[in-house]
Amino acid sequence: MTQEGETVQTADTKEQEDGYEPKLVAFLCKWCSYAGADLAGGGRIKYPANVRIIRVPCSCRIDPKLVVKALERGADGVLVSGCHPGDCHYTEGNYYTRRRMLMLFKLLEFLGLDPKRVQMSWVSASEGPKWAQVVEEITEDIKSLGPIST
Amino acid sequence: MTRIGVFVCWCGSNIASTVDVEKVAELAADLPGVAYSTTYKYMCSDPGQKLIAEAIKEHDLDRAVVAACSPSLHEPTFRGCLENEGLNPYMLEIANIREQCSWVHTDRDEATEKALDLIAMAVAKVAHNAPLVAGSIPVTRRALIIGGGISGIQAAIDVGLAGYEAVIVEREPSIGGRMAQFDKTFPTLDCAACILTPKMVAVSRNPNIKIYTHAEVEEVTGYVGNYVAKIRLRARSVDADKCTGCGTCWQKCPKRVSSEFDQHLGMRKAIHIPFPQAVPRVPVIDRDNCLYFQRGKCRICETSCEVGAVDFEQEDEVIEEKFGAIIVATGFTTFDHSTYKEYGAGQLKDVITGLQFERMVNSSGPTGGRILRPSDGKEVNTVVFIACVGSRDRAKGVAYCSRLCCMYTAKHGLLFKEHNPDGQAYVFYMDIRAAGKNYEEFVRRAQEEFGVNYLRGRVSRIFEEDGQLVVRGADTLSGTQVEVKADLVVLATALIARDDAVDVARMLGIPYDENRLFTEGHPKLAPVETVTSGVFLTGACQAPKDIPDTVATASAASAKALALFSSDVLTGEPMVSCIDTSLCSGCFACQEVCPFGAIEAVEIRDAMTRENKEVAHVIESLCHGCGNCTVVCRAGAPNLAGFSHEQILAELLAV
Amino acid sequence: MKEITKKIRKEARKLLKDGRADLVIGYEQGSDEEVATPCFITDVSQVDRLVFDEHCYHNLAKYLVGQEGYLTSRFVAQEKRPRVAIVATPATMRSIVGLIQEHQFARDKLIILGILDGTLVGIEPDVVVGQIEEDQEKSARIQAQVREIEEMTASERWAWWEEQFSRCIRCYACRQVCPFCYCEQCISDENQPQWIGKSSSPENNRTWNIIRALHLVGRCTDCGECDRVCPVDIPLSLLAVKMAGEVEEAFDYKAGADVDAKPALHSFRPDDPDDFIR
Amino acid sequence: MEAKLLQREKLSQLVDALLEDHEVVAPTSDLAYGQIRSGAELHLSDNKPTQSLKGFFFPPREVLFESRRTEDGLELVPSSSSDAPRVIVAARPCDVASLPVLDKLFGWDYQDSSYFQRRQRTTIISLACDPPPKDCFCVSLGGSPAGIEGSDLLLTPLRDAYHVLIITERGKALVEKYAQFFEESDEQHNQERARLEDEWRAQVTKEIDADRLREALDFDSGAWEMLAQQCVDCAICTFLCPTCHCFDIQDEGDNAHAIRLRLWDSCARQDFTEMAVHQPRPNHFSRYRQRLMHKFKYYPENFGRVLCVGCGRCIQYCPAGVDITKALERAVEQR
Amino acid sequence: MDSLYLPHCMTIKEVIEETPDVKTFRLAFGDDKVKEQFDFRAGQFGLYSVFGEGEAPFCISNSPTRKEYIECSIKRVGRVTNAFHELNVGDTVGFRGPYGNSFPLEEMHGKNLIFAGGGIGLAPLRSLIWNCIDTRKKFRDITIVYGARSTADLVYKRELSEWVKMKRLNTVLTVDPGGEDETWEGEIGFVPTVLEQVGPSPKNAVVITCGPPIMIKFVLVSLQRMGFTPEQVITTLEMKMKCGLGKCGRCNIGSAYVCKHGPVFSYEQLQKLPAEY
Repeated sequence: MTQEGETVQTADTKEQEDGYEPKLVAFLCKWCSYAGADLAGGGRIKYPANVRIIRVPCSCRIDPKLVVKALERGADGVLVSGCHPGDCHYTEGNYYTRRRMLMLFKLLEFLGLDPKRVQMSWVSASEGPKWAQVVEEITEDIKSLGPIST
Repeated sequence: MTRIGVFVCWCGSNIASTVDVEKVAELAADLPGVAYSTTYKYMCSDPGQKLIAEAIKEHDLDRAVVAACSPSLHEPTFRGCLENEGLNPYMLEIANIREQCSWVHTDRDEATEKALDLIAMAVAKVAHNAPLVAGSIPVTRRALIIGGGISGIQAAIDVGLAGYEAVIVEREPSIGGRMAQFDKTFPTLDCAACILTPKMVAVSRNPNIKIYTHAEVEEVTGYVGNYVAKIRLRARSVDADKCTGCGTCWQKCPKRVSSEFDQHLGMRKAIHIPFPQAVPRVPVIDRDNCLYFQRGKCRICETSCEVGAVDFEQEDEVIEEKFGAIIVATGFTTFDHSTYKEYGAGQLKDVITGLQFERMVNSSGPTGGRILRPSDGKEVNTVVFIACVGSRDRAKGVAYCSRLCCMYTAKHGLLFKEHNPDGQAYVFYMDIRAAGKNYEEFVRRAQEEFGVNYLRGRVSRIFEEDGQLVVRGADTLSGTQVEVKADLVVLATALIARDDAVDVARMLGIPYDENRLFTEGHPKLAPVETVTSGVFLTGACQAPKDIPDTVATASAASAKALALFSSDVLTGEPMVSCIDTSLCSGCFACQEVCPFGAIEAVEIRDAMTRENKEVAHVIESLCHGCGNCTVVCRAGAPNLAGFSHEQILAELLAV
Repeated sequence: MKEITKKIRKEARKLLKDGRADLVIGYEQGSDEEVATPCFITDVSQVDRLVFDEHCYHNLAKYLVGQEGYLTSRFVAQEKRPRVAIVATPATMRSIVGLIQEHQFARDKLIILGILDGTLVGIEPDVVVGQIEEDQEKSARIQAQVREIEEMTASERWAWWEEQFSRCIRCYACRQVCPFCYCEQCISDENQPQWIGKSSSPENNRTWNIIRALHLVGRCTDCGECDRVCPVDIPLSLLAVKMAGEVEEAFDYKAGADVDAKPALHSFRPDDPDDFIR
Repeated sequence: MEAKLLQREKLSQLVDALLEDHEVVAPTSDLAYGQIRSGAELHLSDNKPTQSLKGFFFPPREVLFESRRTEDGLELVPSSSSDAPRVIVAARPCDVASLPVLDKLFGWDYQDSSYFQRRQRTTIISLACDPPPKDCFCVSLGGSPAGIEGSDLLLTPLRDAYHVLIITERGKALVEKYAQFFEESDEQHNQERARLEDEWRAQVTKEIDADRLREALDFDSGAWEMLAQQCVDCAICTFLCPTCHCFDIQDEGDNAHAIRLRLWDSCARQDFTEMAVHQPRPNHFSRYRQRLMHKFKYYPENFGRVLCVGCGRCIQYCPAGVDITKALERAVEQR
Repeated sequence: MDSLYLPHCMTIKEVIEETPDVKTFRLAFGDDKVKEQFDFRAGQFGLYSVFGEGEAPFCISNSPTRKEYIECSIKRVGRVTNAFHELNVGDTVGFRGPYGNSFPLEEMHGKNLIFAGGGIGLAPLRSLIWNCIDTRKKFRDITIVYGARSTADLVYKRELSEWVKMKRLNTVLTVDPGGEDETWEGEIGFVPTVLEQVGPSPKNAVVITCGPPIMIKFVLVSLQRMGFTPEQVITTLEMKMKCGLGKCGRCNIGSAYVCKHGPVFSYEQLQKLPAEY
């Protein structure tokens, strides 16, 4: 169907030059992963500046819709992070997250999104180095993929 | 009309050396809704806070973003700062530009850009913040204590002494629990009855404490501060008001029954009190064994009772009482060693459990304190104690260490040697775990002073030979196979959850682990709480505990309950979920996933269709604010204050 | 099929006569022999309108729920709600299972005149009115297509789906025919906050279709109605079948198979798959 | 009326020629019309495209303007739509007949300039329905499988060639400009065309008595609730209908940059008339009633025309198998 | 395109908090030429935009005799109205209009006017009331009965006290029972009741009423009791309008488009339309 009157639509979003810096959105539960990220900071562990953290009470507050929305609004990658199984401050929130995210990831993969773009991690409050490493690796993953073609 | 103030902290050079704070503040001023933006060296310092306070007044700010260190550090500080200026403390968001920006990045441009992004996100979010006020709920200042062992007794005493009502519900005819079965207690060796009986008397005399024995909690509804318990008072067949506890009835009763209290080493009557110091001293007719109830004839107790207290017609009574807090003190049971074929699968008469040994060694026990072989009543000269039966055994028992077997085994060895200094006591053990005040010393004393033989190794087999037990095992220290001819073998069976622990957990809405032990609120920081507010754990129902730990947790749990009772209303968590009933289709997915049972069904009248519908409703006082309900609901009917759909989405869209 | 029609009429007549049902939801012939249409019989004299043939594929469970549904347990004013009997194909029954699981109504509020085809339905019909053949050819075809897509490269898949979604005109017919889309207000109609842009732009269409599929994970019983009605032929069954497979593989759960089970995403097991997590 | 002949194989050549200085729209699949880039893309099939032609005049998503925050306030940039000449080839007569019906609405009082700009720039070459699909009822509404209303040229497939009926001046100009493709028609061909049309008309058996409906449709009839039972508010009928024109106006973006859109909407939707505090059509049957009464009573009262051309899509694609002709009959019988 | 849908940019000059959920916005034209050409009649409405959020229809609540600005009073109920409430003086919004018919002012000349308003329903009446005040000689007695749930919910409080003081205006204010505060000097009671107490004669009179549906319903009952006929009663409707141009298809009541044939209807006209509003 024609899409007339669309002469004012947005510009081409592809920016495949060398200096490509992906945008990574991360949703972190405040008890474990966010505290882990704080610990990485306390330890002055360096990691790429591409990540933007959104703090939520529990990983179970991370609506899969938010991940979808992040991608729609131009995030190149999304990370969901919570407490290790059994460590949830609310005892079982992260178990639900795990089910939801697995399904979301499977669906997105089926729709053609590279699985590296949406990832999940368990990072405890004591795993500062792990947090830094996760961000490091995912940023690299996404850099190697380039922007999502739309 | 949002008027947001943005306050960018230098944190000395911690932030300012990596982030161009001035530039960030300047650009932040152009963000939508921002009315004022500034920087300061140390925003958390007194002058920094003053600066915020003045800016709020001067620029008529209605909310603030502080770009500084992690919210886990100074969120309360800045909230207080807002509150002092008459703003709601929740009209604040923190942009974490230190831990998650300046400290982890090196490139100044990148870090500056990111800091601005983080502030933009916080600004977008704070624009959707709403003032939050914690709700308040009335509190019934009464504690329900399930279980009348030492744990429940101690908790009741603490609550009662503080001037609040406590109700103990005990399944057995008497309170006292496991401790009443013990002979002496480690490491001091004072007699259990001597220290327990005064406690039992103390609870029975305290006017604030009500005791229901031979009773069970059947159902619990409600929530913190407002629980309603249905308690079944099982028929005793004896009118407690009339009974004087004289003892004639149980002396006269012709029917002898194996005694549960004595671990089936002795007998009791059909009408009985479980042990002489029982509280209340009111007997119970065991209807399954009573001649009258079974065959319709006898009634000797009735005729012998001078006060006419025996009442065969008595029926169970179910009462309903209100409570503000529930203390779970249901205790433990011991591991059934019949799964251990190598130990005779429970068939060898002279292989007994530690608890049976306690009864045997007790001077008011079935043997009058003499240590005799159950098979033939002969004096025991050689006894073998085996530690870790069921404990630390993933295959046949439980994975955990029961924690007190080492101690009571040492005690048993010592008591045996005390009774029979010429006898031989052997202990087969895996490790000695004696972490407690004077515990290690106690074990040493058993070994060194009393000459109990400790053999490090597992027993591979126990068998009968010539009317005597032979215990075959390894001594791993000497590396030899040993065989000990023993008159008696005592197994240190594991402490495990009671058979009906899961039913109790479900009734109370508390989680339990793979061993059916109740799960504490937090393994470190909330050891006597549960995820259900107002339900507390004490004693061995949570994990095996010795008496001092049990008493300590009992006092801890009662302190938690008392804290609840310290005011007649409770202040709830302000960041709780709330369900927009106009969006609710009543699928109750939220209820299914709520870890705290904080969602109930309510009936409302739909204004549009004029019909009633059942929708979900959050019990604020139970909600911990995890947000699970907000995600499981497809229509987005539940929303979480402080982390609302609007707030998180705004934050995301600002990235 | 003739036999089934007869049996349905017989049962419907009995139910209405005995006053055990006020309403029988079934099928009747539409404007010609090639068309069947849902019908609502309240009067014994109308019972002979009921038919059953190969055109009766509509999932009638839709008529039980939602704003205008004839049956929801949340309507406590029962005297206003009719007692309903429903002619249910296996697909309809599986949806009914899900709806009972999701507390939309209680099993005893509904009389099911069931037609079975040997597939698992997770509920006992009150009366079995007939047996039909399972359409194995159709499910095999969809399975094959799912595999075909799985074998594409990620970017091929992306392009393929973009092409499919680009046709979406956002008529929401997929939602309207789905028995599980009984929300008081669909998230796509929500504008505070607005999760899904209303216009049919590529991003909005993608987001809508993803969120729709997500909301059905572990619930969709693959009746295929969304796929059937889509006027622009978006192969929605592929998403349904794919995700049902994933749910079964990961959580050992099959929607519509067990009325007592908790829906897959309303529950968890500590030993759920974990290897996809860092 | 003047007539020509176009050899069958020349149609695609004509399209190729038209493409040199026109946009060309034609059926591209059974699903829809679309812009084509060569005559070979022309998809001629017995099946009427699922989607009607209306989107080419009244797009499903139309940017009205863009708003941008600037240094000194706010800037509104009206969107511009193309005025390049466009030819629609092989349009179904019913789809084309819907345009004069829509002209009334888009032209009363306030002229909808973007709609008329598109009307203005478009020449329409219809193709008669051979044979008419089974759900059509155009004849009873004054149309025909070979109807000419709204068309500039009408192609009728004869055995050996397309008969080309020149309906308007604009059509004539096109034929003259591309004269090399056309041949003169003769009486025999003209008669053949007329005979075929009669044959096809006879095949259209479904019907609607519009005059009776206008009188007899009753808002307060008790029949609506029963009639609406099968309907699941799917809105397919309104989206596929060539005459349904209800729309929504929505913003996308944020206060820094946004576009205002006109989007297709449907009276079948619960939220169509829902206001924060009031819903004049709170129930399902009231929406169903609105659709039918709008088409056959309200629109005729305002514009003297039925809001329906009898294309039959709403019957063919109704998920519940509802036949609007039957439903209307029952609406007036059972009131 | 010379879009029908393209609004004029307006600058917010003043924001008045009328009640906890109603604000009045005074909007000035950004373009002087537009301002000069702009004209409207009392009762007409416009579509007001917050860019990025959408547009919504509201009546123009100031009088055509004072058309320096456009004023609209907006109750916070949905996305667009919420967005309006977030705006500050100096912000830019959009306006297109005026649309719809208007109060039959000429027909009212020489008549007794009775205004019965409730809550935010005073907004369209206010335009006409000021219009009448400014051309007072053309009308005979003017009675205003206005009420709200509580004193806090009364809109245009400043003007209400002005009207009360005006000698050639009979203004009666009321609040629902329980809605009064210590300082309240007006009536206590529902608008229909108070209207009957005031008891204006139906002779040579026109009633203009607007308010919540329930109030209108009972005002009509009262008026009937007082001897008014349906053609003497005029009201203005608030249907869900979107385009304002008679095209988008959502505001019709039967074959009447509220945005074109209305929003002002006499009760006599309404009686002939299907009861779907």
